[in-house]
Amino acid sequence: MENLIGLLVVAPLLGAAVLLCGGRRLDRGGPWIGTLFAAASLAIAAVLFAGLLGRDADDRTLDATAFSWVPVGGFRADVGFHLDQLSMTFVLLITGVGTLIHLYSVGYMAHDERRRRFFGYLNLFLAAMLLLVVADNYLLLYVGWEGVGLASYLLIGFWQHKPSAATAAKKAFIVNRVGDMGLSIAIMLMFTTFGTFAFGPVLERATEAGEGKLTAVGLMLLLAACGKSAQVPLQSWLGDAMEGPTPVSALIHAATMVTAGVYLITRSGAIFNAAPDAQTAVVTVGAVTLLFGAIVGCAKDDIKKALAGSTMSQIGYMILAAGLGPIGYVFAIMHLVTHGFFKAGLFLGAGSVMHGMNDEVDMRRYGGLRKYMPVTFVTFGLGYLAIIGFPGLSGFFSKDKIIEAAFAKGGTEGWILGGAALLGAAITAYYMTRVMLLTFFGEKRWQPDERGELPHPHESPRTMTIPMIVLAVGSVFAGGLFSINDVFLKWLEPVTGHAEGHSPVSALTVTAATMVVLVIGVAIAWAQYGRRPVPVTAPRGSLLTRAARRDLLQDDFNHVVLVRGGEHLTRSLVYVDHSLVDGVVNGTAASVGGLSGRMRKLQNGYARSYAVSMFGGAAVLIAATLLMRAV
Amino acid sequence: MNASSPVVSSLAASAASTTSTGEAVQFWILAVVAVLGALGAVFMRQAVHSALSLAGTMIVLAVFYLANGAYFLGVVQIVVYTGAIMMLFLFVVMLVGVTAADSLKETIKGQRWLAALCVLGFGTLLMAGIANASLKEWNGIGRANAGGNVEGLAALLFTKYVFAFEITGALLITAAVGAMVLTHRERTERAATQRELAERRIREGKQITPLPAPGVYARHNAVDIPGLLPDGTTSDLTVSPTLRARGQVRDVSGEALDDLAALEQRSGDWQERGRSEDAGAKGAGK
Amino acid sequence: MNPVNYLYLAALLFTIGAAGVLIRRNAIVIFMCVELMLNACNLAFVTFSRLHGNLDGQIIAFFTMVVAAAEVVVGLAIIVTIFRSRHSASVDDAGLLKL
Amino acid sequence: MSFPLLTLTAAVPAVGAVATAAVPAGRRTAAKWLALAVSLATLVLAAVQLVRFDPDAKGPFQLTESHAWIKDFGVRYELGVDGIAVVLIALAALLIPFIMLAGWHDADPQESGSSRWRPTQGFFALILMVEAMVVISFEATDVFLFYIFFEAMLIPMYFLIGGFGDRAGERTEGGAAAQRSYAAVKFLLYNLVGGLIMLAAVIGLYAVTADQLGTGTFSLQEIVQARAAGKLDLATTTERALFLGFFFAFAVKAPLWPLHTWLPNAMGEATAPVAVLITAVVDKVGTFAMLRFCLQLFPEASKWATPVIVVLSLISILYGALLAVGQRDIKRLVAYASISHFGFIVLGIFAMTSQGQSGATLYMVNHGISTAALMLVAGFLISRRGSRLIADYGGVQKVAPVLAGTFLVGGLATLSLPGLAPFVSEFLVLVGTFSRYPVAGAVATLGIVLAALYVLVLYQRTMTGPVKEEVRGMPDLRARELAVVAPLIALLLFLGIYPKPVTQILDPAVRHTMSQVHKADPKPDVNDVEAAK
Repeated sequence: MENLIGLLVVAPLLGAAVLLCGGRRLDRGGPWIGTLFAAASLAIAAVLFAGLLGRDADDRTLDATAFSWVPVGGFRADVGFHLDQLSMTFVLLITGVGTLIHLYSVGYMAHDERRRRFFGYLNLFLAAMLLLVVADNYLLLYVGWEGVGLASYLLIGFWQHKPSAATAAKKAFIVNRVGDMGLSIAIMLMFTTFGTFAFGPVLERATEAGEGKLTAVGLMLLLAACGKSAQVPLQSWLGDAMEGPTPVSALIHAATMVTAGVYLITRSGAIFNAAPDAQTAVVTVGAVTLLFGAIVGCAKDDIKKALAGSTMSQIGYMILAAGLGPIGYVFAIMHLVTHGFFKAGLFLGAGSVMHGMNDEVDMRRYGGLRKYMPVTFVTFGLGYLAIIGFPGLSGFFSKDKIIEAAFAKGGTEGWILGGAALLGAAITAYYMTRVMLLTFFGEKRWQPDERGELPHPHESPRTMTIPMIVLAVGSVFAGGLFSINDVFLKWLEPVTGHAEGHSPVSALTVTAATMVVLVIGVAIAWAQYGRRPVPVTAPRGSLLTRAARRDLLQDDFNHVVLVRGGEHLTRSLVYVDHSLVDGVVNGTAASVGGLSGRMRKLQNGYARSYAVSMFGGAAVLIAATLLMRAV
Repeated sequence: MNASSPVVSSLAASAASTTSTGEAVQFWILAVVAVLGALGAVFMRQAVHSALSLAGTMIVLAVFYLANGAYFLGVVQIVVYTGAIMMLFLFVVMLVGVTAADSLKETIKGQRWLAALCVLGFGTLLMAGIANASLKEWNGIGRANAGGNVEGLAALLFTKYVFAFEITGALLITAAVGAMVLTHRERTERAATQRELAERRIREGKQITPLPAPGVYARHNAVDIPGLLPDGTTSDLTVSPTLRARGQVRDVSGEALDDLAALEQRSGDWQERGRSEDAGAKGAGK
Repeated sequence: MNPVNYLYLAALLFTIGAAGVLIRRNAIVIFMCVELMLNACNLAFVTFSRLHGNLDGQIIAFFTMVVAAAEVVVGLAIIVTIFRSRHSASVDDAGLLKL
Repeated sequence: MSFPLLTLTAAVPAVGAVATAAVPAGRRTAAKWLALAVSLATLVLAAVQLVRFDPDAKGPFQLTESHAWIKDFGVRYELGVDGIAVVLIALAALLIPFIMLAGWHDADPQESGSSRWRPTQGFFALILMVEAMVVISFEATDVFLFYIFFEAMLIPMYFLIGGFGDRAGERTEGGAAAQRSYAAVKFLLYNLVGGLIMLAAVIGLYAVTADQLGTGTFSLQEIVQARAAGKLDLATTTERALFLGFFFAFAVKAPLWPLHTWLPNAMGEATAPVAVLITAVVDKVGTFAMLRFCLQLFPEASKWATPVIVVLSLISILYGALLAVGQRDIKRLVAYASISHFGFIVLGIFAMTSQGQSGATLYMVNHGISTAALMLVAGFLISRRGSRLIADYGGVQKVAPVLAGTFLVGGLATLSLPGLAPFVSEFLVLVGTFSRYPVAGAVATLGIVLAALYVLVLYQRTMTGPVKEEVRGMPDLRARELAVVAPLIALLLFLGIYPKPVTQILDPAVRHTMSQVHKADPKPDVNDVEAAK
């Protein structure tokens, strides 16, 4: 049973190896091979899940140590796996959605001559992501952490001939590296504090360490989470990451990888519980981001970027929940799972739309597509309802719980967080409705593409629609199923622990409030985009709108401060190295040369002047001897 | 060397730390000569003169050797140095002739000053060294020379210094051979034939005919006397450039002209007398 | 008179000779000055032998003469050769050993 | 001391070098194959060493050989390997064949004419010569013996840099030849100065031993034992002075900021294989010597100097990385990256923790492999386009995917991506440093961000984007080139996933060094965690 965990990771890794080293002969079969390996890992996951369900609630954990990785004096890092309910949840999500998106990609990438490599990268990503969630120590988790970063780099930049894609990929990786720095420092702190960084000892004995250290660790972990989960202030890469193929955006930048941060924080719950200050930081980041993302999402006309903004904001919810501590962990994960469904669905829908519209991404050039691609419309619509939290659909349950928990934090803090969450819900409703209206309703605003031909949208092939349907189903029912007598809660509780917060406002009130803001949001959106026709070119818009279009200027800030500043720094350093550090050396050389040049004049080739110097020397010698005798 | 010479009489007292007055006098006189000779050797403009004054110094030194009881060396000094080496010098001077090198004008910047500085410093230091060497006690050469100076030297030379002696022999032979090798020049290219020389002369066109000979009429045929041109002035072509450079050309054009005038004068007189005689002879005949 | 004066004289002559070496340019004259220095040394040697009362000093002086003779022979030969090739006996002109 | 295995390992390439140089002008290819065969034989010998070496054996050195050499000065021909040495020898012996294969055509005379001057033979002979000297300086346990080869190495390196420059250099201003000779002379003088200062220290050491032990000695073990027995106690100032003398030379070789400026010139002007030889093989002697000589001979002084050295290496890390970002020339970029990495190595050595030193030693190996991979691929790229300027490339990925792929892997190794070998060592260094100097550790961590920056910027500018005209029709990796790169990459992957074979050899040696320095790892705040597990 335990060995299967290793296999879980190895299967897609094998696929990646086969596809990447396989050479041209695999070009045709590549997609299906990749999908096969993904499916294999899904099957293994299912078996493991069954195995876990077979046991009783409190020992649903599997531990396996493959081999000792870095055995060095006083430093043990093993390649070991730890599978419990939390990681199992993730494994299922990753393999499930992953497999679906492999399937989708078969259709989506059908016409790309490098699709073999694409699937290789996808498999690589699966392997890394699975490693991330089943690792039993932070260092191994770090490996997966960077691995998914690599995969995302490769996949964002998959269409490398587009400079924008290449730049986006680089940006994503580097911003993530900043986060990784946090993670590695956190690991070092753990090592110096606990002498190890395996989950078991660290988390069990977290309380024994000083709170100061724990706070430091917590903040570093938060930094890591910010990087990977695109939270303020490291969120800037996610928008650009949409340069990648849509399946990638769906899998990596919506469903799985970006949620790694939530996993990290939930996994390290023990540390955060013991470090309130760190928790405060976490909830702050979460609250800020969920608003930030939502606002950005309102302004974007690029459908994928709008969805990216929404992803940010939704993950903001999760982080917020995770920051709330035991009252929030479960709901964070729950929202994570449901979000995985509907956001992946939405992205696949978007991909399908683009597929039909000659890769047009500007929503202002869509309109009235519901007739032309019904399946996409329905699945997308269900996803939409789910995300805005329409009663009865997944989003409703998970998000509602989070908002409650936010209020339940208690005190002014609780009110602020709850308010933020509510506001976020309203904005979510607004921008999602906007997306919906712009894309599927209203009159056609199609424009000829650069090849000058009007798009004639059509429904996508079966391989693409099936995953969309499955995901739609998930996004409709998942939340409901999870909430039936708190099955999900009971399932996770042994790992994350759970505490009922005492909310100042009753759950019912919260739900009602949520409904109200939801209606408001939808109504505004309808007023703006549903009733009157939409201009094809975006109006200049208010100051806020323009700022939001530019990611609230945060990107510009980065550019001016970090990029420009960095360029100046390096340029000046190059100068310093060349003229100062090297200048000293060359200066010495030059001075020696000059000196010898002057000395050379003494060697004038006249025997007599040599004789003079010899004679002088003789005189000096005599003087010396005399002095010696004198003293 | 007879015992009555001041040199030998000085030797009697040579065990003391002072010399006889005779030697003192001799020293002070000859020392001045020696220094003068040395200075001359350094500062005379012409190599020949330097050589001669140097020879003088060497002779003085020979005397000093004798005075110090080094009879053998004294003689050798005169025979070898003054006799052989200095003559060799003079010979080479003649061979090499004179060049601009003889001018005492300094060409290297600062050389003189540096030289003066070094020399003065060196000299004073040397003197100072000798001065504080406190050489009060003199054994005198008398005892060493008891068995005769030459015999004593010979004894040392063929016992203690025999190896050095042999080596100097080798050195001398090597020197002789070396000198021969150095001065011997072998032809690298074929000697130019008469014809080629003639042709070259014509081609250069500077001096086609052979150089005119020196000397004037039948009176002067020495090489240092330039020949005269028809107008009576001298021609430089006729004397060797070396002599010209040395300024040893004897210009006799002046006296030659005077002689000519005198000659004409005398012949004129002679003709006068002859005319009157035959006039008288004509008158007596009636 | 103290025979040490011979030494003073020797020193003086040596210095004069050295001066000659330094300031004259005619190789032959320089050579003569070298000879002068050698002679000065000889005088010193002879005086020393008188001072010590043994003949070693004279022997050394003798050897000096021999070596000097050899040196003169070779040296003059060199001068002649150089003169042949350079038509000058100035040491300054003989700055290079090659032509 | 039965069979002189160590001597043989050094002798084979030396003899091979002579033989290669003696191959007649016409038979270029023969010379190449001969040299390659010799290097492979050396590799076999190195492997035998690895096998014969017993990690758990008592005593610092194994396979020792010892003969009197210069009796009057107590100089002995003393060889012996510890875990670190044996691994580094294996690394050198492993890289040389790849370097030769990569430089297979670098030294072919441009104009085909049977000149009496035989560049090809010379090139390969010199490489073998360097190998021999590197090997023996890894083996030497006699300070003087070490010094001799440490210095002698410069001679063949000088000719390799100055004689066989990068033909792509023609496009750089000032003419390739001038640039090259400048680089070569700079390399020589820099290292010579360092070496001479070290020589003074060596002599000083001899004087001290002669003064206190009666008979002077250069033998590392004798000195260490004498110090342990208290027979030899250096005055604090003396020890520090000697330490500085040694360290300076090694810091130049390493190279450590601010003594680094020779490296970019040398690596920029030399051919890629020679650049790899410099940074991956020769420079390792410097860091290795810090461990073997500075720490073991002068433990107290080392501890005294640690703060300064830690700061210097931090500067090296960040400075090198930032300059790498600012470079316009691919090879210079890699050179500055190497400076940054050497900063990590020195940091690990002087963090004085077992993790740090294990990391540093492991880093030496991994950096050798990763730089070799990156630099050699870069060399292939440059030889295709005939330019070293990043700006002259673009979209290579489209025309030569395999080349681009291998280049990317090399780059990822350079930015120490987990799963590839350098990550393990880099993380060990960081942890080791952090546990003693948290601030330094945190600052050093910035290096990994900058590394990502320069590697990815390089990759983006050269490999991605629209295909440049000059790049169009660029051939992909040929079989020979793939044969060079593929094994290196495989090794990177293997050591990244399973470094144990190396670490278990290194570990005892590191422990021994630590005990020499009398340093213990700092204890974690929450103790007996291991017990609790």
